[in-house]
Amino acid sequence: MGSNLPLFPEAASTIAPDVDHLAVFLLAVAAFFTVLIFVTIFYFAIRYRRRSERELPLDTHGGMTLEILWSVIPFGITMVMFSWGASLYFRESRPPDNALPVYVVGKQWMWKIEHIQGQREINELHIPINRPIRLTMTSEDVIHSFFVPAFRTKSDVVPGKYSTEWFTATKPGKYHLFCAEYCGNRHSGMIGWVYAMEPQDYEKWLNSNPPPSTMAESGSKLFNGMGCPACHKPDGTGRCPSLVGLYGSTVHLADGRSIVADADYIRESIVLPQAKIVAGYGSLMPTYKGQVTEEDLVQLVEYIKWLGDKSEGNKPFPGTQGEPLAIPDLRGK
Amino acid sequence: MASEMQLPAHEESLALREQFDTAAQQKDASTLGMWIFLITEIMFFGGLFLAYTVYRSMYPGVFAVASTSINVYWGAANTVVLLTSSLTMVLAVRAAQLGQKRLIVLFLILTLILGGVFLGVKAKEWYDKYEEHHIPGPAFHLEGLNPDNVVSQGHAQLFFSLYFAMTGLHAFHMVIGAGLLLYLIFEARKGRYTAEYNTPVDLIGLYWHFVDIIWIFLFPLLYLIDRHLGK
Amino acid sequence: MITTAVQEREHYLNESYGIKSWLLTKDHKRIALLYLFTVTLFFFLGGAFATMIRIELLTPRGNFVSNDTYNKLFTMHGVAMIFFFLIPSIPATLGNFFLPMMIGARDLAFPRINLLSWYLLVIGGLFALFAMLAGGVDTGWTFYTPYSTTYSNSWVIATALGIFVAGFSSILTGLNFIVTVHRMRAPGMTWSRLPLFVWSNYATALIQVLGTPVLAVTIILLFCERVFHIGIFDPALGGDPVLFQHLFWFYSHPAVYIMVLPAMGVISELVSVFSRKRVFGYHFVAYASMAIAVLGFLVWGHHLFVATQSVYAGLVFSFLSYFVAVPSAIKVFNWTATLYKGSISFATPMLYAFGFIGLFTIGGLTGLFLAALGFDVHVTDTYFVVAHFHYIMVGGTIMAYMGGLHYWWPKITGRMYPEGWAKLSALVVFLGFNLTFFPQFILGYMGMPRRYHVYPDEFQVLHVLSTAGASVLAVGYLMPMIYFVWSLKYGAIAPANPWGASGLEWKTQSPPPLHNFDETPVVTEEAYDYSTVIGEEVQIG
Amino acid sequence: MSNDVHQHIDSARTYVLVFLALICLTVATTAVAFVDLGPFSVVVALVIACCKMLLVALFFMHVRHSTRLTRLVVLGGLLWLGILLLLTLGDVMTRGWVGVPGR
Repeated sequence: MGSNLPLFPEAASTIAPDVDHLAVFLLAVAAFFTVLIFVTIFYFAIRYRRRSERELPLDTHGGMTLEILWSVIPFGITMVMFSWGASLYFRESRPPDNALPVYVVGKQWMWKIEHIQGQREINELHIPINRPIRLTMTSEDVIHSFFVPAFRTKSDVVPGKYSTEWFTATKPGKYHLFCAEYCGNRHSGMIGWVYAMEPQDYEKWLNSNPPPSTMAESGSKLFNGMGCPACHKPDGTGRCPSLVGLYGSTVHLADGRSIVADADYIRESIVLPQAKIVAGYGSLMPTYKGQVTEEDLVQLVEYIKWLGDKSEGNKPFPGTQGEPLAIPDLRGK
Repeated sequence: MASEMQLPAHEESLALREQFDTAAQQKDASTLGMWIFLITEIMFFGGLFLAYTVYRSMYPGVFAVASTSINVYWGAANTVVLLTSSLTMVLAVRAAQLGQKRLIVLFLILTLILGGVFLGVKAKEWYDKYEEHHIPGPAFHLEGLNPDNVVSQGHAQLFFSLYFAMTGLHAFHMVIGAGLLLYLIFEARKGRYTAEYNTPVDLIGLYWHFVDIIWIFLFPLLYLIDRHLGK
Repeated sequence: MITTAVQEREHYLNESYGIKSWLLTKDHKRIALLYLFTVTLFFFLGGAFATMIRIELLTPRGNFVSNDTYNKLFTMHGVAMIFFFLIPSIPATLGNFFLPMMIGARDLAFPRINLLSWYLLVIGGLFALFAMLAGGVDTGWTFYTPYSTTYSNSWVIATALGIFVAGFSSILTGLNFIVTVHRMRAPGMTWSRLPLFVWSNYATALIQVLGTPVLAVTIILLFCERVFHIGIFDPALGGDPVLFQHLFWFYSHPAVYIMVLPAMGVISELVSVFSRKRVFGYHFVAYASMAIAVLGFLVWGHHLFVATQSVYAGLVFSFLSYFVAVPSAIKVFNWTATLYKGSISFATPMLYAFGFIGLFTIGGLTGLFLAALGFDVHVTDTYFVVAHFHYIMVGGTIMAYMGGLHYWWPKITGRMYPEGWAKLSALVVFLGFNLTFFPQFILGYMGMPRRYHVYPDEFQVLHVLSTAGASVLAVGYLMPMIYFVWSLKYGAIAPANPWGASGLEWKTQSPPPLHNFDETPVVTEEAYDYSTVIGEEVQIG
Repeated sequence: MSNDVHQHIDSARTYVLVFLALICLTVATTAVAFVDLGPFSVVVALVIACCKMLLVALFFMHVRHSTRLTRLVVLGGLLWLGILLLLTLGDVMTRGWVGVPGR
């Protein structure tokens, strides 16, 4: 029976046991109060059942003490739930700095995934265990949601912007990947598998699927092919700001605001360049909307991210042999 | 209560509906009902004000440019027209409270005319927008303030979508108001409203002033904010 | 002897005859019956969609209907049930009928507007029905953009217009109730003497008036975007799909309280009458209704925890969501405490009330699960959520609606329903409900996403249980339909006050006369004072 | 029976004075719009609009003479508009504060 009727999902990420602990706490509180109410009602209903049609009970007046007690105690318990849930949520929201980036593009009705080493997959995601994975996700059409029950995490994938999800798998295995936000006809077909693998198996998998080029490399080809360097000169002498050292830095805008140059900002600056103009520059960049796909865009983002690191000296593209797969610390800057 | 209503059958008792005990109760109920209706209107326009605020905070530069492309003088003139119509409306209410039957009709007609002028100016402004290709859609195009200033057409369309949604729904409320005024004028000419019974004039007055208040906010938000950038 | 007396008397049903006397009626009681008829139609329509959904989900493969049809089924199930059944259900039928009577009024403040709101519901319903018959709509009842504006190839506009028009019906009902409670109370009917059903309908009316207009304007924007492609929520033009979700849930979360607050009001009546005691902590229960109405507007963002809303906004919305737990807990505890040393009858309405308290407790407590941010990330958009809101809406609202219908049936129709059958159906509904929806909590935690047409094999056993439960539930709902109709002709003639209840609505004949009371009642006692109704006083304890 | 116990009739002069104030404010807000006050442009425009709203509501709509209930209704409506704006902007303004796209 056990295999036919599983009642509890596998827990295969670092956060999963913590979500389960919270679930057990919530369940315990709920069970306590449910039993309390059910038993009390049963007891009162039997004990005080009507014995004669004309009986009239004496009034029992409401008591202030009771009312305060059963307001304050439940409220206290809910505040425990709130704090516990909130701290977990903060962990789920902030990927560790050393997380391995993976890019996800959702479209009706498939998941397109690209690793920074350049491997592409559809409806499958191969990852090493014990290594934080950071997904940067967007959608080509409608809202989707990237949901891996065994990892206890999900995030909507929204067109027009990037969303982020991270997890560290703890057990090798094959886990369900679901689209959790209704996205049309074959919503229930927008499913796949996450393969969590031992590091050496993962390495083997990477090597058995050698890509033509890494993401940053592909991005650099796109960058040059579209003529971007004509204006965005690396030394800053061009008509447009230099992109070297841009990623993760603070950008001062013409309208007085300051923002951190993250993936979202870079994406927006390519498709809707006039949204945020850098102080000191005109708004002369034309939009590249329609000329680049979401998959091109993530490659460009990955390239510009690499440019962000380049100030520290010429480094090979990440994902090429022997290079650590790390992204710069956004929050530190 | 009900027995006190055995007064000579004048219009007041004729207008008393059977679910009420007294005319005062009926008037109170109607007034409260109207105010609650106006609250729903606040929330109705509230959704649009929210969308405006969110997008303006996201794209302040484009909104300033787009806002500058609207003719502020027509907007200001129209504000004056609408405020004047509020004055004539409140004078109509006053005339009704005093039972000055001829003045009610006069002020109501003035209000209606001013409302018509407002809508006419509004139509002219929309037509200008049409000529300038500022109607959201495939033909949309908004020029920058100078050659160096390329405007994000998508964001500019957002502004004009909201502009037309907000002024359009406001104008729709004006049209409804004009219809209600016509009804009032028709009834007032028959001498229906007296010092004792004038609730409809009062309530439609409230509605008219409310529509005025909406415009009082639309005017600065759509026409004025960041106007200085366009100098 | 009673029989002849009742038959000779004129009441609101025999006061005039003919289609016109119904379609042009301004009597709140007749309008309530028009509503009853309309929402019952939509309930069975929504139920039919639910049946097809459950049949499809018997097997993991999509072999009963196509994916396209399945998507339309769950969308139309949601639209029919929420906008055309649950929201109007208790306020527009039981509320319409009894709110004026309970405060000693001859009618609502604006009877013509009351009739207009019924017509608006019918017109809105016809739009929605047209959309369903013409080919259906497949966006989910939530109409998320950009799917609804750009990608869906179904009857979005007609359905949205239907909801828009029905929304005005809801606004006008709310407006009417607020003014009625403020201005139409009988002499002596002070605020602290109002029956709790009136309090909760008043609180509901506030939500209807303050929330529904935002839905209306959202639908207008959706309409413009879909028809003219002007891009208010279109990400391609810089629009924000999440803004749509804010606007939608600003109404649709409080809408849950539009559904459940009147149900709580019914339960307060039932618990009091059938234990012959004043509701324990009357003032707390009354203020709890108001608190829920207000707090309900501060929590909508908990539907957006994974929707790329800011983490800080998520934090605030989660925190505020827990505040709603307090007034809800106050109500449950006070109902339970009312039973203490009462004289508890097991009449059918009371069985439904017990069912409500139990199921609402489970629904409410699982709501606490969902408000916990870290937990919600895992279960949102899964069957856990589906189970949770069905516990609230079906286990809560429909249980109370059924309880209220049984309780007031003698007053509405002048006939008693068959008690034995009614008890049986209450039991069947309770069991069927739990069998249908409890497995869905487990399904959800295991990761079964909602709105899935085909699903992995390991979820099948729980789905089969759920479908089995649904067929039991269907029987439970069909039984009252049959015996209620049967009772209209064959039911025992109802006395004016069959339950020994104390409300003003029981102090007039069954069915009530056209203007409810022969003369305007003057109220001199607190609500739920049974000493004048039941002569003898016996202390029990 | 007097049904108009709380009906105050303002003088036509009051109405005309209020009207003139409204016109002055309209002229003022239009003129100020051409002056660069930085972020205060918005503040000034909205403050003037609120003043105009108050004038219309208090005098033309007779809130000045109305019952407490009516005032409560008006305040409630504005409060609810505030809730809608405040909580939604609370999300929009704080997006990206943790430095992670989509959070």
